[in-house]
Amino acid sequence: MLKFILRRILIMIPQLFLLSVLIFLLAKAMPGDALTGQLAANPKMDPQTLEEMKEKLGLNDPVHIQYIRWVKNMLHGDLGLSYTHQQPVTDLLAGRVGNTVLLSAAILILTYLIAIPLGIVSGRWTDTWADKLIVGYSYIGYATPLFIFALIMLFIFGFHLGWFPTGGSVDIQVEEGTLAYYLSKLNHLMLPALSGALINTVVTIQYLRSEIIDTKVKDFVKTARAKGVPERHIYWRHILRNSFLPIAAFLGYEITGLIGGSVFLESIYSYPGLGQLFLQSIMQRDYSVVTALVMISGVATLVGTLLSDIILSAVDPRIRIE
Amino acid sequence: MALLNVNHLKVYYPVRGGFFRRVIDHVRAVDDVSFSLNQGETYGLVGESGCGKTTTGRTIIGLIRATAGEVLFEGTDLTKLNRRQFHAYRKDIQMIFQDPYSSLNPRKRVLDIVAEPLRNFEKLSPQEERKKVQYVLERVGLSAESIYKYPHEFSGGQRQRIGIARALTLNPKLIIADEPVSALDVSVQAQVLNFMKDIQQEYGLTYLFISHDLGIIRHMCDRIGIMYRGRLVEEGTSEDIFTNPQHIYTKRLLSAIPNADPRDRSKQAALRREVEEEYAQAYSHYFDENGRAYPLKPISPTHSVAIP
Amino acid sequence: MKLEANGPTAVGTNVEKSPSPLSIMWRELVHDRLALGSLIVLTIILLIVYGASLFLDQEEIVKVDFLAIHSPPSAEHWLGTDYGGRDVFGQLIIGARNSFTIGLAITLITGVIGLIVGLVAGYFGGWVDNIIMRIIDFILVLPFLMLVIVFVAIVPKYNVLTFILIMSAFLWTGKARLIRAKTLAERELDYVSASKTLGTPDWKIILFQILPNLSSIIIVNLTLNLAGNIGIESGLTYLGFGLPESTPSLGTLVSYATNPDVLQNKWWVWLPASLLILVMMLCINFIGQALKRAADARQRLS
Amino acid sequence: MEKQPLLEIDRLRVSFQIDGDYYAAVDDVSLTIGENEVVALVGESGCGKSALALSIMGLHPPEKTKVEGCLQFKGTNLLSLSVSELNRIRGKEIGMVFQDPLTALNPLMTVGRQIEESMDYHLRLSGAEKKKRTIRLLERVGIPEPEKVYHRYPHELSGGMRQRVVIAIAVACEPALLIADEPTTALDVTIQAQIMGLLKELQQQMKTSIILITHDLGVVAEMADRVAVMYAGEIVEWADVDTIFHRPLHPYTRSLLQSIPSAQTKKERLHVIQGIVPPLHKLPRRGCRFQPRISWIGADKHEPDPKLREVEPGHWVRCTCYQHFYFPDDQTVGGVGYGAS
Repeated sequence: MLKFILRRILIMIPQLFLLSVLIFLLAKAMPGDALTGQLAANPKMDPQTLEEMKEKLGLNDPVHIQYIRWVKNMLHGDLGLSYTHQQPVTDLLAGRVGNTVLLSAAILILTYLIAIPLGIVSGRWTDTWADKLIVGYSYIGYATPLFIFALIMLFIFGFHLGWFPTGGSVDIQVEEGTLAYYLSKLNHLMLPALSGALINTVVTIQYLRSEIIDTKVKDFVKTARAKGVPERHIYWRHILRNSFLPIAAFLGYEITGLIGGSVFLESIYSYPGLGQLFLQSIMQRDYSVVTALVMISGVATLVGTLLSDIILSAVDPRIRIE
Repeated sequence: MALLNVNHLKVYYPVRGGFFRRVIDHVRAVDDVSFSLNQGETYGLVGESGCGKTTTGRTIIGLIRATAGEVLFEGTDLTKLNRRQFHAYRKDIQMIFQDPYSSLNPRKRVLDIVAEPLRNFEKLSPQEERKKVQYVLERVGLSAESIYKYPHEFSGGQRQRIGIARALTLNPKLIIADEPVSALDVSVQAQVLNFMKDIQQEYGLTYLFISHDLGIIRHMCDRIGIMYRGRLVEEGTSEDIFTNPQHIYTKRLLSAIPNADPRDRSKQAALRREVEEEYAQAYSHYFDENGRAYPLKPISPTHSVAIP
Repeated sequence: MKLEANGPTAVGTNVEKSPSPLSIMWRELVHDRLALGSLIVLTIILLIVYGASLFLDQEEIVKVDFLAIHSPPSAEHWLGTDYGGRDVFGQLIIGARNSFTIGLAITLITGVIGLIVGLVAGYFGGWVDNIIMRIIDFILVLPFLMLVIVFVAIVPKYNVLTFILIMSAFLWTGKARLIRAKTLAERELDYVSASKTLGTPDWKIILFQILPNLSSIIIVNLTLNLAGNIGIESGLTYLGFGLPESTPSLGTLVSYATNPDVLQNKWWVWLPASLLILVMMLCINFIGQALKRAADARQRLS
Repeated sequence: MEKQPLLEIDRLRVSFQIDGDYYAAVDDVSLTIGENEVVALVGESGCGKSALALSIMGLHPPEKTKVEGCLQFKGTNLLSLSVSELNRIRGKEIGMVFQDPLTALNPLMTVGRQIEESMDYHLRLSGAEKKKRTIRLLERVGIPEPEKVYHRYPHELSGGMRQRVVIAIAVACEPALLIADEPTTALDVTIQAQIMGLLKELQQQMKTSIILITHDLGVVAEMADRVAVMYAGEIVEWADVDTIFHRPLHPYTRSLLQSIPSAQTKKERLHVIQGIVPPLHKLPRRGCRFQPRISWIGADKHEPDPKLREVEPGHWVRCTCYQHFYFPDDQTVGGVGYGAS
C-alpha cells in the first residue's frame, strides 16, 4: 500500500515538472513581468533605473536560471506581487481561498447527497416511474450548461423570488464570529452550491445507476442469494459496495470539474473566491496572480488524481497487490 | 524432409517488479521447444491452460515474435524474415482460431471475410472472386447464397466452417488449428472434426492441432507432444502416449481424464491415487531444482521423454 | 431459388442483403419518439438559423442604434434590442449559427485527431502507445478552462480560427483515450489476428477491419461531444474569453446578463439565447443517448 | 424409487420473456432426487438444465421469468415460499456451486468473510466459532494453510482454489442438497479430477445429495448415480448411470454418446448430429422435438404428443421413435449434405 502510494507520487513528479515548465513559459509569454507591478506604482521610472532593476531581479538571466529561481520562490511561498492590489499574491489568495474551498466542499457534499440516493433508487428499481423520472433529470442535467442553469437559478430564486442573496459571500453588516455571520455565509452559499451540485451530480447518478445495473446480475450476487442472504444485505454488502468503486475513483477527478465550475459560479454569483479573482486578474492583466492561480489549480488537479488512485487502492483489494 | 521444423523455440516475456518496475525475471511462455511436422500428418500439442501451446502456434505463424530459436518451414527460417519476406509464406501457413465469434469480423459479410486472403494475394475480378468464394463455401457445406450474410446470422459450427473456408482459399500446406472446437457444443464438435479430417485427405494438409482435450487429440492426431510450463515433457505417436506414457505429468494428465464408462469408476479412482502418489514421490526425478522439465530423450525411434 | 443462386449473375439481385449496423442504428433512432422529436426540432432550428442567416446582414445587426436601447419586443424587433439598440433576434440567429458551426468544427477536428491518435496508439501498442498515453494523461490533468482563458488572453492575433485551435488542442485527448481503449480491445480479438495471418497490411486492418467496429461508438461520442462543445464555447464567450466580439455567439447575448439590471428586467436580451442553447443541447443529447442505446442493443444482438 | 425422495420436481415449467412473450426453457419436467444420491442433468447448451437448477434456488429474476409446477423439498413446495422463507432454506438446506469460480466470488470480500456469511443467517454461532468452523471447512475442501487463506481475497487464489472456496461456501451449513452447475467446466483437466473427487468425498461424508449439471458425459460417468438427459427443455431419457451408458434408448442419448471422441478408445469416425438446437423462441411446441435432427426416421414413427414413459423399471424414455432409430451408414460429410443452415 505504502509502496503503491510512493510510486504513484513518483509518477506525479514529471507531471508536476512539465506543468511548472508550461506555466512558466506561459508567464513569460504574457505581456508584463515582475516589474510591471513596480512600474504601476511608480510610473515615472527612468530607463536607466528600469534596466538596473531588471538586472537586480534577474530578468536578464538565461531562461532556465529564471525558471529555477521561479520554482524556488514558489516553494518558499513567494508567488510574486499583484500590481492591481499592490500586495503579495500569497496574501491576496489567502483572503479568497477559504470561500472557494467552502463552495467546492459544499458542492461536493451536495453532489453525493443527491447522487447516492437517486442513483440507488434508479439502479435498484429500474423501469419504475421513479427511475424514469431520475433518468429524465439526469439527461436534462447532463445537457444543461452550468452557466445557463446558474443564471436561471439566480434569475428565479435570487431576483424574482428574492429567497437568496444575489451576490457576495456574506452580509457586510454582520460581525465576524457571530451566529448571524455564519448564517449569512450559509445563506450566500446555498444558491451557488445548489446550482453547481444539481448539474454536477447527474454524471455520478448515471454512473451509479449503470454500475448497480451491471453489478446486480453478477455471479457473486447469485452466490450471495444462494447463501440465503436477505435482500437488503445483498444490496448493501454486495451490490452497492462494488458499485461505489468507480464513484470513489472519480472523487479526485471531481476537483478538476470543481475548479472549472467555480470560475462560472463565482462570476455569476459575484462570489469572492479564486475563480472570480482569476477572471478579474486576467482582465486587469495582473499576470502574476493569473500564473499563481493556474499553478495552484494544476497542482490541485494533480493532487486530486493522486487522491483518486489512493482511495481506489484503499477500497479495491485487487489494486493493492499491483 | 519435414515440412516444419521448430528448433529450440523460446518466447520469453519480461516480468517487471520492484520499486522502479525494472525487468527482474522472464516468464518462459515457450521454453526451448523443438519438434517437427511431416507432410500430411497431424501433430497434436496438448497441455493445460498456460502451458505455452497456443503461444507456440502463434509464434510459428508470426503473430508473436520468437525470443530465440528457429522455425524452419521447408528449410527457410521464418523467424529471420522481415514482414515483406514473410508475406510469401502466408499463403502456405494458415490458422483456424478457437472462438468462432471473435475470429470473424462482425461488420463484414461472409464474402468479404472469405475473400480477404484472395484480395491480398491474387488479383481477381469481382466475378472470379465471388465464384471462388462460393466454391470454397460449398466445399465446407455452406450454401452459395450465404455470401451476403453477416456472421451473426450463422450458428457456432457454421461460423467455424466459414473460418476454415477462409483458411482454405489460398490452398495452404500447413494449418495451425488452435482449439478449433472447444467453443462448440459436443454435437457440433463432431461435425467440424470429421470435416477437418476430410479436407486433410483431400488436400494433403498438414495440421498442427492444439488442444487441451485429450479425447479430441487422440481422435485427430498421429503424433503428440505434451507441454507443461512452456516445455515439451513427452513426445510420441498417439499410441506411445496413450498406451505407454512415461513422464509423470503425462500419466497425471491421462489419469485425470474422466472415464467414459461408469463401471470403471473405482478402477479410475485407484489409478488416479496411484499416479498422485508417484507424482508426490518421484517429482524430483522428473523436474530439476527449478521445477523445469529436462530436455527430451528418445526412448524409442518415435517416443521421447523429458528425463535426466 | 437455389439453382438461380448458383449462377453468378443471379447472386446479389436475388438475395436480400442484411441491413448494415449503421442503418440499424438509424432505424432505432427513428423508432425512439423522443429522439425523433429532437431530431425534427433540431433540424427545424438549424434550417431556420442557417436559412435566415443568409438573408441577415451581420454588419447591419451589430450596428449600434442609440435611439432604440433596450427596447422590449415589438413588431420591428421581434425580441427587442440590447444596450446598443441592436436587434436581439438577428443576433440570436447569427449567434446560433456561429456557435453551432464552431462547435461542429471543434468536434470534427478533435474527432479526426482523436481517431488517428487513438487508433495508432491502440493498434501498435508498445512504446508508441506509452508516449502518447503519457502526453494524454498530462493534458487531462491540466486545468483546462483556466488555460484556455489564459491562451485566449495572450494570443496575439486572436480570431475564430485560433479559438478553434486552442479548444481542439485540449479536447482531442478524451476521444483519443476512448478510441485507444476500444482499439486495444478490438486488437485482442481473433479477427484481427486472422487478418494478420491472411497477409493483410496493418493500415488496411486498422481502416477496414477495426474502424468499422468502432463506428457506432464514434458516432455516439461525436454527437454527445458536439453538444458539450457548443456548451463550452458559449460558456467561454459568456465569460468574455470565447469568440472575438466581431463574431457574436449565443454566449455573447447571455453575457449581457452579467449586468443585474439586464438579468432582472430585460429578459428578452438573455433568456431567448439561454433557452436556445438549452434546447439545442437537449436535442443533440437526446439523439446521442438514443444512438447510445441503439449501439448497445446491436452489441447484445451479435 | 426405493429411496425416500428429498426433492420432488413435478411438472416444472420455467418460461422466459422474449419480446413480451413467454417461452418455456424448461418444459414439463418431473424428477425425484433421493437422499444422498447424485443426479446428473446432461445436455447441450440451451437445453434448459441451468434454468432448471436456478429455479430450484429461486434465482431467476421474477419480473422476467415464470416458474410453474411444484418443487417439493422435504415436504414444502419451494415455489409457494416468500423470499424470506426461501432464505431460510437457501444456504442451509440447499447449497449451490457455480461454474466460474472467479465471478462467483465477491472481489471485495475476504474468502473467510464470504464463507462466514453463509453461516450468519442459519447458525447461531459467535464470531470466534464461525472463524473456527470456516478454517476447518477450508481445510476440509483441501485448501492448504487455511488460516492464511481465510484473510485472502479471491483474486489471490488460483482457479482450482477458488472453486474449492465456492464449494466451501455451498456446504458451510452441511446442506441436504447441493446443486452444482457445471462445477468443473472452467477448470483444467487435472483440477477437474480433484474437484470431482472432492465433491464425491463431501457427498459421502455429509450425506448430501447432489444435482450435477454438466454437458460433459465423462463427468457424468464418474459422478452420477442417476442421469436425466435433457433436450430442448424436456427430459428425453431418465435412468441410472449404467443404463444410460450401456443401454441407452433415446436417439439423442445414443447420438450424443456416439459423437464424442474418447481418450480411452479410438473411433475412426464420429457421429454427427444433423442441424442445430433451435433457439428458444423457435422450438417446436408440438410433437417430438428431436424429430428435425433425425430426418431419416419417418414422421409416422414419432408420437404426436410424446410422453416420458417408463419402459423398464427405473428407465424412462420420451417418444416412441427410439424403437425405430438406427444410425445411417453414410455419414455424409463435406459437400452440401452437411447440416443445412
